[in-house]
Amino acid sequence: MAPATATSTIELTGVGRTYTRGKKTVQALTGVDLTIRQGEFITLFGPSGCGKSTLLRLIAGLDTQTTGDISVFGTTPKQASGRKDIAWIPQSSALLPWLDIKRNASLSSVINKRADRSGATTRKPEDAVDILNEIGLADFLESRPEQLSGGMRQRASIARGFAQGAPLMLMDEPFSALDELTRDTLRLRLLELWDRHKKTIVFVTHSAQEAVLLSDRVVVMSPRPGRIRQVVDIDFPRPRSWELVETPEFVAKVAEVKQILWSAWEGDE
Amino acid sequence: MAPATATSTIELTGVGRTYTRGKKTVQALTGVDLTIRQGEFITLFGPSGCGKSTLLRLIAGLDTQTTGDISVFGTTPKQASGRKDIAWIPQSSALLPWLDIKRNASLSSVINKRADRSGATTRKPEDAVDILNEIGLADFLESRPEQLSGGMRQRASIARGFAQGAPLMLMDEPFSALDELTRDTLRLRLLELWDRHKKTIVFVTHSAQEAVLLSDRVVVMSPRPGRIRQVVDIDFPRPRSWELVETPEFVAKVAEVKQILWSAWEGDE
Amino acid sequence: SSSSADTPPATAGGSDLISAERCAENQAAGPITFLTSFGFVASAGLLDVVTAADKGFFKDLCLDVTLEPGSNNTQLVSAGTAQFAGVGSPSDVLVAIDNGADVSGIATYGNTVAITLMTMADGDVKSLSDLAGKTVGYKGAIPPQISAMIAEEGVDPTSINWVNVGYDPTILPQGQVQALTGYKSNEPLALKAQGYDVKEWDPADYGVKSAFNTQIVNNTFAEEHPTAVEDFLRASLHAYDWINESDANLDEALGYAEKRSESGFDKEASLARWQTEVSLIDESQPADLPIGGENAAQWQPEADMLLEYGLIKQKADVDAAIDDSFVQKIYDGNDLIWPAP
Amino acid sequence: MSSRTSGVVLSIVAPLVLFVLLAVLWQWAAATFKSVLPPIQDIVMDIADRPDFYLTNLGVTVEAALLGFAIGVGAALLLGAAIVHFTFLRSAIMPVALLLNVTPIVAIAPALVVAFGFNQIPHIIVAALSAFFPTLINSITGLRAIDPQALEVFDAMAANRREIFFRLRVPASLPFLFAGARLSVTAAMVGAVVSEFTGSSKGIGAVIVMATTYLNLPQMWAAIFFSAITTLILLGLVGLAERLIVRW
Amino acid sequence: MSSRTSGVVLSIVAPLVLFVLLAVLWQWAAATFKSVLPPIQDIVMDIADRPDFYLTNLGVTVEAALLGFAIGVGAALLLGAAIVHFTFLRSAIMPVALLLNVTPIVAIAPALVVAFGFNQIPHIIVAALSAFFPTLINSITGLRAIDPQALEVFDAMAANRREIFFRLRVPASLPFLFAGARLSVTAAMVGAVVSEFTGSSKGIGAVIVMATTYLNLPQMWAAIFFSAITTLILLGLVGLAERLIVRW
Ligand SMILES: Nc1ncnc2c1ncn2[C@@H]1O[C@H](COP(=O)(O)OP(=O)(O)OP(=O)(O)O)[C@@H](O)[C@H]1O
Ligand SMILES: Nc1ncnc2c1ncn2[C@@H]1O[C@H](COP(=O)(O)OP(=O)(O)OP(=O)(O)O)[C@@H](O)[C@H]1O
Ligand SMILES: Cc1ncc(C[n+]2csc(CCO)c2C)c(N)n1
Ligand SMILES: [Mg+2]
Ligand SMILES: [Mg+2]
Repeated sequence: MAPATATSTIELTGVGRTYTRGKKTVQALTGVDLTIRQGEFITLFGPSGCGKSTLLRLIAGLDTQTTGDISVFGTTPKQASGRKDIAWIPQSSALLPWLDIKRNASLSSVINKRADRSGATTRKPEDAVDILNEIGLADFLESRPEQLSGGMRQRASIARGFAQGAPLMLMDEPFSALDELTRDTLRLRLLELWDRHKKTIVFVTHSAQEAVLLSDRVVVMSPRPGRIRQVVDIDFPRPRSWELVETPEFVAKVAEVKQILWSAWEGDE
Repeated sequence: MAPATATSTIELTGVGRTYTRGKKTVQALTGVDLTIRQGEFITLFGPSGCGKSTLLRLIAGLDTQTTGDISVFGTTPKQASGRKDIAWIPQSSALLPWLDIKRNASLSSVINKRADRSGATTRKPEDAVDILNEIGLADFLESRPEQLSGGMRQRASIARGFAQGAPLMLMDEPFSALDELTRDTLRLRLLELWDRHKKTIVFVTHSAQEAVLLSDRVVVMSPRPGRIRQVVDIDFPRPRSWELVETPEFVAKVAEVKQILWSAWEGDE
Repeated sequence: SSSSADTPPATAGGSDLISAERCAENQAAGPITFLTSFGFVASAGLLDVVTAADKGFFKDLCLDVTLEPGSNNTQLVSAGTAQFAGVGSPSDVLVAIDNGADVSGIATYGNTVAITLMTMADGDVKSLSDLAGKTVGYKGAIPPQISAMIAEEGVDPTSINWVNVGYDPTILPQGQVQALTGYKSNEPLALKAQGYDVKEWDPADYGVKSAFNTQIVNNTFAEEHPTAVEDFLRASLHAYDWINESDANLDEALGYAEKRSESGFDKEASLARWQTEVSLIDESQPADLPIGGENAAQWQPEADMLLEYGLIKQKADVDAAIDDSFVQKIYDGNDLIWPAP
Repeated sequence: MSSRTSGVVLSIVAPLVLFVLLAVLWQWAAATFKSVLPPIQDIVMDIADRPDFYLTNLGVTVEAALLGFAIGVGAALLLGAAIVHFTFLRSAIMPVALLLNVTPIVAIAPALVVAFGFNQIPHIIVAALSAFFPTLINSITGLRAIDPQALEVFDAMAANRREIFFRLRVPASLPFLFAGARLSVTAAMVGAVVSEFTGSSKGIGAVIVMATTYLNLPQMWAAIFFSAITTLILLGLVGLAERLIVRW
Repeated sequence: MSSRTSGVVLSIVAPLVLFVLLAVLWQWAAATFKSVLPPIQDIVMDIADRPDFYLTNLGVTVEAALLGFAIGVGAALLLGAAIVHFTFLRSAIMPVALLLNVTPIVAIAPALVVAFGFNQIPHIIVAALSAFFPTLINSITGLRAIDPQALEVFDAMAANRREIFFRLRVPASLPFLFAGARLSVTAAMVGAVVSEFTGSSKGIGAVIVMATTYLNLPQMWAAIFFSAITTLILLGLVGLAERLIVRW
């Protein structure tokens, strides 16, 4: 599972992104310096419009920075995605309604097959069915997405990401469309999967609690222009469970992370 | 502001609702006994499908129970809604896109005017502009909904509910479509408004934290068939603030409420 | 419009050309619509009606006549939407009556076949028997006169690829059809004018008997307003005579048609057309019939032909289809009675 | 900025290039196959020669089309509103409306002339029948396309049917109604032109028939051109009205 | 259960009642106004008398309509796919397509006969031109109606254009394509019938012309009836295909 490339980290130096629409320019992101370690669970946390999605899209190669450099495993993001080294898990499950859950989860096996055949890949696709089993969808392999609840669809979407076998997983608020109870279970499920499959995960969230619960480090961002405010280390032992949430240490950490945010940002939403 | 009717409470006795679709029947709600006191902030909490929305719709007169009785201020829900004594605040803001924020918030002033003219009402419509000011939308009176962020739209929707001047406000997950940070601010805003306007509020949520933060009592429900599991009193002093959330007592209360839920319910989402 | 030099000026509510009593009867008929069968072309039974209208002959006889370009003429007249119409030949009347139309033929101009079959002089068709398997164009419906001619030559009409064509005859020289039906007075002249050498196959040469350009009337209207029918024919046949009086008159008449056509009217072609039809009429006119006159003998050959080719379901009652009483009343022998009584 | 400019240039240049190509093709066909297409300059000259002739006849057609449009759309709106309120009407009306939609209305135009005579009525009826169906479908869709949560808000205030209809359904349906109006105005124009093929001596349809009668190809294509351009203008007007009214 | 049953009864009874009412009106008109409408029994008897005559001609029309449908829809799909990939094509093609849509295609049918001769080609072309536009619009809309988040998933896997097209755009567009096909099949049938008014002696359109010439009203209405019913059947087939293919 260890990547075969020279460097297993993601390096961002002086990254900025400016959008131009007509005569208006929006500085979505500015001066981002960040090194993401292999196997790390790192969370981007901040209010709406602080550039979390923009940053994630730059790392995925879905967009290109206007300033600075990004290196993903020693290459540009686009090259990394050409090797299928990056799995993208969006906010909505974005499953294909015409495919059953099994085919949805194994989507990466039919896309960009050249990357599978080239020996130089750092990636080994995993069996989608195994992951669906692990995530509790064993009984729904033949179901279509519309027959599943929102939480089950989101699991299938996560399974699709894991099945790609990419060393880097990018998740843009994967739980924000779910109700809080479903979210609680999925958070722990995700931690289990991550623990077992040893991926690097960059995770975007609006929820301080979620960020603290899941991450090794929380990147607190602030808007106008979007930038990194502070990176907070989260040292709670793993595996983590619901008991942790009720500890005063956890509550204090969540408060600390929120405090950074509030102090940085004077808007009221 | 005190209602002029004989009783200011909402009484539910043995309330049930069964849906029939073809040959399948779903018992959405069964044996609900509950008395809601005047001026109380009560929350319906439980997993998806436990009948929270069904119960709220029955109280609003939007639907009719198949068994049991519901009395809203001494009359049937439909009569109460005929007096415009019930304000309904839905999950999405459900603003009318063709009206500006001011007109949206004062919608109740142009609907069912007969209720306004009949003297027997317990209700006194409030000035929509005042409430929009209170909720921080003073600068957006002429804006159309599409020009506002999700959080601002939800505030306008809440303002519309308060402007109706109804003694009873029903809110079905009004914050669940918002991101967590926006949610945090709106929760406190809502408590301020409630404190000032002395409404009875029945509030539906998936979030134990939200339930505990806002309510005088939390009604924990469980599904299949939907019923009340336990009613938990929340005695934290008011006004409540973010400091409360970090106290061990609060964290324990949230855990207690969640515990009732988990013990009642064996599904995994 | 003013009356022509040879008729006294009209007076209000009538004229010296008609008795006050008859004028009142005609006026009682109300507004009258006449349908042309093909735009405002210079055809017998049409240009004369246009002239009668535009020179005020109808008005002189206290008739309020409007002309409309027709389409489904027998239907429109049968329904009473229009009172009069021109149709191509007695066949059209007989078929319509067979299908329940409430119309009668009241005047027929030509006593021979007006329809012809054209091929290219230098084409493959050297005899009618060469037509088997060829594509032949017609308009609306295959003329029974052509079917009869071909059958006379021993060709099975069903062996021909018949196609319903538009109004453009150049499809013949362009080769889309190997033969084309048309009116002797129109398409052959048009093609020759464009320099094409076409050969005509005249059904009359093969013993086919027919007639052409018949005016029809709505039966109910005719019953209720017989004088209006008489005077409609009187005015148009008077115009027919007037047109043929001089080249100047013909030119004036063509001017009326051109004006009604608004555009595209080819005066030269129209002149040739009129002259062709008039000579066809003159050549074929039986001595005992005035212009427009009708009788069963004139219609019978067509009735037989229609039955033979299955275009009508039962034997036609020609006497019932014709109402020659109106023509008879307006003629004294072969002389048109003008002005009206 | 430069990509926007090039976008604008492209959206003007690209169709122009295609139109020029088509024009060249047309001229080649006109020169090669006689009687198929007239040379473009003949059409232009004919229009330049007698603009009044075309504009007068166009006026007749547009009048019939717009009256028919108003009647057809009006009937569709009324029926749409009725269907949304009374379900049985939907079951009753939709099969008939569907049957009407699959009938070649052009073929019944002559029968309408027989029934209503030589005046504008049959042409207005054809235009109305043509305009009816698209607006009916769109008005039903539109009047139902309301946010169910907004409907709950109205219901909780005990809004009556009238209030729900005028304050919720009608505004919500406007984008759909304009989509329907666009289809209907095209159908009404084409319907009016085609119905004038019989039973009329005025109007663009009659001009086309006259042109066929006398083999006047420039006249025929000039008339088709006027009809198409007018429909485009009417479409533009509908779009303008939409932009003025549907501002959300 | 009882409300469901009464719903079914209603959806059958309601249109029946309306059809019976319309039939009574028709019969009254047929009896009162001569030569406007034929009595229904005459139409039925004519069909019963010679079903082969109608079915043979119907076959000719349906063949032209379906061929035209296939060509028009095929061209629309190709252009739609091209437009989705190359923006400049959209600017080039849409104005021309729009112009085509507002042209009374029926009016150019005779010119097509002159150009292509007396065979099925001109009728197929008219059917194809009629079928083209609705599918073009719907295919463009459909091929663009993809979940942007799904597209990101594909892009993150470095899917190429072909993969995005066939595995994402095409399936996502199917519901739109079927909506377009429904409009196109109706347009193709009406186009085929109307184009057969000239240049053909076979087909439903020719049967209608023949009927007008001879004032054979039962034949005319029988032909219109066959054309309408066939279109309904084709619509049903499209619906069936959709239900078989679009199962999500
Ligand atoms: N394609 C774009 N064009 C123009 N501006 C954009 C674009 N994408 C993002 N922006 C702007 O960039 C800024 C950051 O947007 P981004 O979506 O990255 O924020 P975010 O942190 O993901 O917010 P959210 O929590 O709402 O998802 C915002 O001001 C946004 O309006
Ligand atoms: N109109 C309806 N017809 C049939 N079944 C219904 C209907 N409305 C609700 N149900 C069923 O009743 C049960 C309770 O639904 P309800 O919407 O009240 O749950 P809920 O607690 O609001 O869930 P959620 O948290 O997802 O909003 C569910 O099983 C649901 O499927
Ligand atoms: C191309 C052409 N088509 C039809 C007619 C027939 N026609 C023209 S005028 C008229 C009315 C006579 O009363 C009739 C029947 C024709 N002559 N030439
Ligand atoms: Mg984002
Ligand atoms: Mg609910």
